[in-house]
Amino acid sequence: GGHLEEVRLQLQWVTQAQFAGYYVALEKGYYEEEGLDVTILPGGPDIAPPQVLAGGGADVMLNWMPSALAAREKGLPVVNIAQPFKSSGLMLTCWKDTGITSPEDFKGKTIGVWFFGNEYPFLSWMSQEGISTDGGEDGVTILKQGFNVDPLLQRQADCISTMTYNEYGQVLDAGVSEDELVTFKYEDQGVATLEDGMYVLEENLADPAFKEKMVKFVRASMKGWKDAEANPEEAAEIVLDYDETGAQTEAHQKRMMGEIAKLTAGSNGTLDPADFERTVNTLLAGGSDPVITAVPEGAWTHDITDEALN
Amino acid sequence: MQAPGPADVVIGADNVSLTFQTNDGPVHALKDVNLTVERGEFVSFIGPSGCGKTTFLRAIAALEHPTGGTLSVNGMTPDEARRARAYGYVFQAAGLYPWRTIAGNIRLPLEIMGYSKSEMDERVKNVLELVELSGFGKKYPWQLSGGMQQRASIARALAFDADILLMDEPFGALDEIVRDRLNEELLSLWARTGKTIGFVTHSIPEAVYLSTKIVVMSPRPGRITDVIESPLPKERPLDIRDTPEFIEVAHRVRDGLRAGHGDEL
Amino acid sequence: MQAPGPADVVIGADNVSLTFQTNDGPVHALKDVNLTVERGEFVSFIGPSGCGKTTFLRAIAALEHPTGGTLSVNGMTPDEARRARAYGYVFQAAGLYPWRTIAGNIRLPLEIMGYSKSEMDERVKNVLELVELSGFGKKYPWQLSGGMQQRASIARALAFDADILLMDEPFGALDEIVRDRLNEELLSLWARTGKTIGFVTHSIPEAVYLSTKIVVMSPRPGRITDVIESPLPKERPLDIRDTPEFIEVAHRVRDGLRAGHGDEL
Amino acid sequence: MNIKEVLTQQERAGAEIVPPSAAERRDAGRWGLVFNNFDLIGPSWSMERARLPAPHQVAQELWASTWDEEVNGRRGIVRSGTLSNRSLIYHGGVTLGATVVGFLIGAALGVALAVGIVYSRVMDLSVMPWAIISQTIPIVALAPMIIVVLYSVGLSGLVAKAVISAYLSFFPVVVGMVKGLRSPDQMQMDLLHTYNATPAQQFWRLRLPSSVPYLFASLKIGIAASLVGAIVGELPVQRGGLGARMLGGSYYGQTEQIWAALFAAAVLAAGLVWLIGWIERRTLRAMGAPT
Amino acid sequence: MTRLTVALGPGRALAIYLGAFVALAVLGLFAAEAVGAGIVVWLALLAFLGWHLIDALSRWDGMPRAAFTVAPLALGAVVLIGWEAVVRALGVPPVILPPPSAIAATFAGNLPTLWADFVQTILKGALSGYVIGCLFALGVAILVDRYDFFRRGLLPVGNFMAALPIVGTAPILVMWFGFDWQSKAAVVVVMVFFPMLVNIVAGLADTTQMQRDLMRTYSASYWQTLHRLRLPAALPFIFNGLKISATLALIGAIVAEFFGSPTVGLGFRINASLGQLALDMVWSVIVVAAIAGSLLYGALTLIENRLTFWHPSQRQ
Ligand SMILES: Nc1ncnc2c1ncn2[C@@H]1O[C@H](COP(=O)(O)OP(=O)(O)OP(=O)(O)O)[C@@H](O)[C@H]1O
Ligand SMILES: Nc1ncnc2c1ncn2[C@@H]1O[C@H](COP(=O)(O)OP(=O)(O)OP(=O)(O)O)[C@@H](O)[C@H]1O
Ligand SMILES: Cc1ncc(C[n+]2csc(CCO)c2C)c(N)n1
Ligand SMILES: [Mg+2]
Ligand SMILES: [Mg+2]
Repeated sequence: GGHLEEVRLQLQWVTQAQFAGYYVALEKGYYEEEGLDVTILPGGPDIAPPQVLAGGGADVMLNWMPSALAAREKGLPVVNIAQPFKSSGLMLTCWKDTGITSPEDFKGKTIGVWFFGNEYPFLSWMSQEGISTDGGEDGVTILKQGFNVDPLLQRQADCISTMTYNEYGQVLDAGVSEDELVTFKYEDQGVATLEDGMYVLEENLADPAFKEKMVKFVRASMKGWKDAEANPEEAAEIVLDYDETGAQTEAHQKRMMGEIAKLTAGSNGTLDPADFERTVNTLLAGGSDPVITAVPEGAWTHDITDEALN
Repeated sequence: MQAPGPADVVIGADNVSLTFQTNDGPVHALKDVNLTVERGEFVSFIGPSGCGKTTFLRAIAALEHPTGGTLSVNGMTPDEARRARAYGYVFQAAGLYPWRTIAGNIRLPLEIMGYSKSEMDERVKNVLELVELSGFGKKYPWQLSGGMQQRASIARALAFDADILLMDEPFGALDEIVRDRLNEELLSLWARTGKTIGFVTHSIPEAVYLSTKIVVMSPRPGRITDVIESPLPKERPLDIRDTPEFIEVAHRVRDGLRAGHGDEL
Repeated sequence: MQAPGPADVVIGADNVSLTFQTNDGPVHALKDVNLTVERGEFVSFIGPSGCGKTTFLRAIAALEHPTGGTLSVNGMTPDEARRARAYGYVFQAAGLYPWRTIAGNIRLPLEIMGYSKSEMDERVKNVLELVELSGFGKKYPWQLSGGMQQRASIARALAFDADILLMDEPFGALDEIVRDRLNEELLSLWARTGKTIGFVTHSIPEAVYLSTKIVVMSPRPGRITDVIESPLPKERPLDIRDTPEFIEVAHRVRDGLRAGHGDEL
Repeated sequence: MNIKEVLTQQERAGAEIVPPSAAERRDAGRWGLVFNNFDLIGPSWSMERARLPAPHQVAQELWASTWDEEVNGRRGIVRSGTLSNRSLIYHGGVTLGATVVGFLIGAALGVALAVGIVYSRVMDLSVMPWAIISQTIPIVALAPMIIVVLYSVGLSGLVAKAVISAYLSFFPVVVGMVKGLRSPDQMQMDLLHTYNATPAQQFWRLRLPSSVPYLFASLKIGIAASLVGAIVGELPVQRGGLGARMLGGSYYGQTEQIWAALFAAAVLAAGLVWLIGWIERRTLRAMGAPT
Repeated sequence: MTRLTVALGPGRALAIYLGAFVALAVLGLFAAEAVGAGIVVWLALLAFLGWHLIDALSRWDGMPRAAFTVAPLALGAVVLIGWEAVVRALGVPPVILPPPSAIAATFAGNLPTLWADFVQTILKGALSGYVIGCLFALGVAILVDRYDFFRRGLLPVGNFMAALPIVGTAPILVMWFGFDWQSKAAVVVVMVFFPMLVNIVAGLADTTQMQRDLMRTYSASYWQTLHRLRLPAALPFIFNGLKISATLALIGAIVAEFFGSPTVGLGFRINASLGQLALDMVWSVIVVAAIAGSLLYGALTLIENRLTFWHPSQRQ
């Protein structure tokens, strides 16, 4: 009882089942049990979570590791304190009738890519394949993809970026059957990078009280995640209740939750240093315009998870 | 006097009334006005301020619509006559367009009526000379004195050949000498072209000097109190103003005016 | 004649020149104008259209700034006099604010000068009566005839007690009868209050009838060609206009005017 | 508009299409396709993710997300006592609040700046270029930053959105008002000059009344801009409002939802503009304009 | 202080203010880190001096024309110097607000990229949409003006379009017109339409009774009246609309790129750089937009001065 400690969590996108663990923890009082009063700040287009963190608008953020490492290089020292997502859900989805069967065939094709810090894995992959990204016969033409799958459906692009848990489902929902499509999961191509991790400012970690708070936060969040994995239907319902925009549909969130559970399945929250290294290597291979120029030091810590989960 | 054949009647007002609705009640600007004007007449309207002279002129030019009675122009409705471009109108205020030079303002009706370029230049030059504004063609209205603006607006109305010329106090802001000169010019133009002219003035000598017919009006409600046919010959040197006939007509007009004022004093 | 003591000089113009720069060259609206006006004088300005009458009045009221010479009013610069609220000005065009009623327009200077509510109502009523517009206080300017608008603008200038009254052709759009009445009113107001009045007119009889001093001007460049001190007594019934003195002065003015026109004809 | 997708659907359903492959159809003209496959285009009126939804689809969505949701929905006002977060009425209200607050701030700021520009030579010379520059900054780029900054001083929600609304709406008001305040003609100004009126008197009695036509033209644009600002502000702050609805619709490819939200925004705008027009007519009548 | 300016004479006052201003600026920039939060006082002093500097400048008849360009630059200097010093003094992280010096460096280092973005967004997207949108609004305004039927029918539709917010229209228009500049132009058309319509309609109504009556007595046709009276009379309003729309066109073209674009363009650059927290790049793009906007606005003002010289607002 008594008064609760405040924690503000900045999501990297709108309220959806991608963040179910946190909403479940909030709804079921796991945070409260730890003595935390958690506010979840939904993200949206153009909200850069690192910026919010730097401005003091949030205590913890969720971010994809390439973006977080880039921020670190830009002089904003963020540290990964937990990694609930074990594997990557990112993939390219292409029309089969374009004749694409392997990355080789991308040459001369038009591909939709998310920017805003999410372009790094793609650029690294292409440079590893030796394909130029400046268009033309031997390269790929890149489109900055919006927030939906229309470019594929309208055939403005031959391939687009999709997440297993979201956009891919939307393509199927649009009436396209799976055998009209070819997909390339980054995970399978060996260019996967770590997705939704929890990050805080390095300077804050020097404060034992803050550290203590984060321990509690990570513990409760992971409890929420494991709960969500176990009860996906219920988790999706909870997410829907927290969606203030009322835009999400039940069927969609339930399917998303199912797919998300596959990505979180392998993790108890602790970052696997091997995954980190693979991510860094992928990014360092980024060709002419690499995302990061050197192996980052101190970009992650086990201090929090060690204490929280053991 | 012989009744004019219908072909000769240019303006016929038959019991014309015009009432404005305003925020504090109706204003009877014209009431039961009857008037016949034949082709080639020069009619002056004179009367106290606010007696409906402007309103009547505007009604003739189809700029106001009588609320009662009928008004015909050249045997048509005023609006048909307007569409047949029967009118040249000089407004009480100059009303020049500020974005056009003086020459441009005078050219305006000519452009609208589709005169050729050389014809336009020719006419603009002539009327500018007529109103003594040669050399001011390239100035803008706000660069001219009040009287000069008024002359420019007269020039604008004289530049094209309207059948009927309606002039609302055109010479109000001019000194006697220019005024006399323009009076002579106007008479000679009238004699030359046989236009029908409706002319509002506050000057009794001017009215008598110019007109074949003088209409005296009186206010509240605006109505015609006297119509004086001038006995003066068509040929009028300036010194006709000292003849006994002239003085007699002037007296009659003055008496009519006084009577009009009487009701309100 | 005795030179006036400096305390008595209200308006002193010393070699005043004023040139406008326009798109096609400079216009010399005033050139080397010299004039002294004593307290309580009634000065008329007369001259052909465009000779600089308005410009001179505006310069006195600090609405234009001479490009040469000096101009003093009450021993100050015109601008200081303006700030001391020395002027009541009647413009050549009525210039009423279209969003105010007639009464509201007349109340405008009173509001600005901070009169009390009851004082304002009282004065508005009085001046409306003076110009024969009682009952039109609630109308908007566009609901009035041209002459009525002009009278409203006269009323506006008379509503407050300015030391110097500058009137630019105030009676141009009025008929003889109202004009005569307003002339008388103006004279009696002048006699009563001892104001100094500057008055532009195109009517020679009006100028002679009203003034103690008549300034005849001539154009291009605008300059003073004659200054006539009137020999008429201060007390002036309307029929003074038939006296030989009157007619003599009028002749002198007319000659001056003709001369002014001469240079350009 | 929807022809290509319709044909692809029909192909999946087993129909014969000319030309047969979707890749070829991509580059074909739309009217040609309609002509060649005339009997197959019926479903174009009832597609699920249409490029251009049929009017009845939008109408259905509108009905569903207003009346139907409130009256019959689980979260609707009838069942829960509060407006549903799935209803356009709720979201319209959220947007309206920010719009009005932002507009009031923006209009006041705009008028104040215009007065400053007209009365102060320093401001006249130096402010206008920067007001222009401020408007060339793409606000959508700044919106998140503004929101981040306001977050860090503890402001969020309505205020943040209102700030963006005000930012977009002040400029039209400045431009129009500067012109309007300068529109009195020489004689009107001279009259007050002879009275030695103070600048304040000159403002209230002449400049302001003369500027009214310009002011209202500007206010109409200003309030529309304010609405756009509120919606833009709702994008990054996914806390409801029509902007959030539009983004949601776009994100999940629910074209009808975008259209319905667009329609709601347009209704809101038309209403607000009409309201200002109404005030304008009343004002002009009170100022004695001929009717 | 203003009195001081008058007493000293603007020329000498100008020199004094300029000296003090430069001294203060240099001091602030070098001592910023040491001063910390006390910078606020310095800022107030800087603003105060800046004001009087511009004031003295505006009174100095040595360069009345130049004052028009120098004064805004002086204000700009105040803003930039203040910004730089505050960022340094308070240690604002560069991922939130970079100092002007860093922005200038990035700008200078990326000229080819920025030029390509400028061509894509401003020249192709914004300008074409601006021209089409304004012409379209003119057409509709004339229809509305000409036929009462359209006044009742189209004007409400116009008001309706007022708030078709870019956020809603952009995704749809990108869907319809593709990823390249055509869709951006379409967004701009929709955006500039309403302000133009409102201003043209208001302008066409801004004639006096007598001006209209004159045309009536000539029995001028609708088009003659439009061409010779109503359009000239509407010009001051039309230029209002053009100026407001000019800035909207830039915003529209840039923002539309957020909803899908090729990998070139100012909006794309902002979006991509924001994600990389390269705020110096974001601000460089903003500088490009600001320059483009100011040039466009300045050009419009020049044309306005030439065409509406007769309007009282131009003659004061
Ligand atoms: N638009 C209007 N609305 C209401 N009343 C009007 C309108 N126009 C004129 N009036 C009224 O109609 C009457 C006649 O006006 P009109 O302008 O015809 O007078 P006038 O004889 O031309 O006077 P003046 O010699 O002063 O120009 C006046 O009482 C005036 O107030
Ligand atoms: N603002 C101006 N710009 C340029 N020239 C001007 C301006 N105002 C007046 N003028 C010129 O100055 C001269 C004198 O004008 P002013 O108005 O003083 O004449 P006026 O004597 O009042 O004539 P009127 O009796 O016609 O009113 C005219 O030639 C006129 O063209
Ligand atoms: C403008 C913008 N584009 C992409 C992302 C990245 N992102 C984060 S979660 C997710 C998957 C959604 O299903 C994606 C694409 C972003 N944050 N902002
Ligand atoms: Mg009249
Ligand atoms: Mg004059």
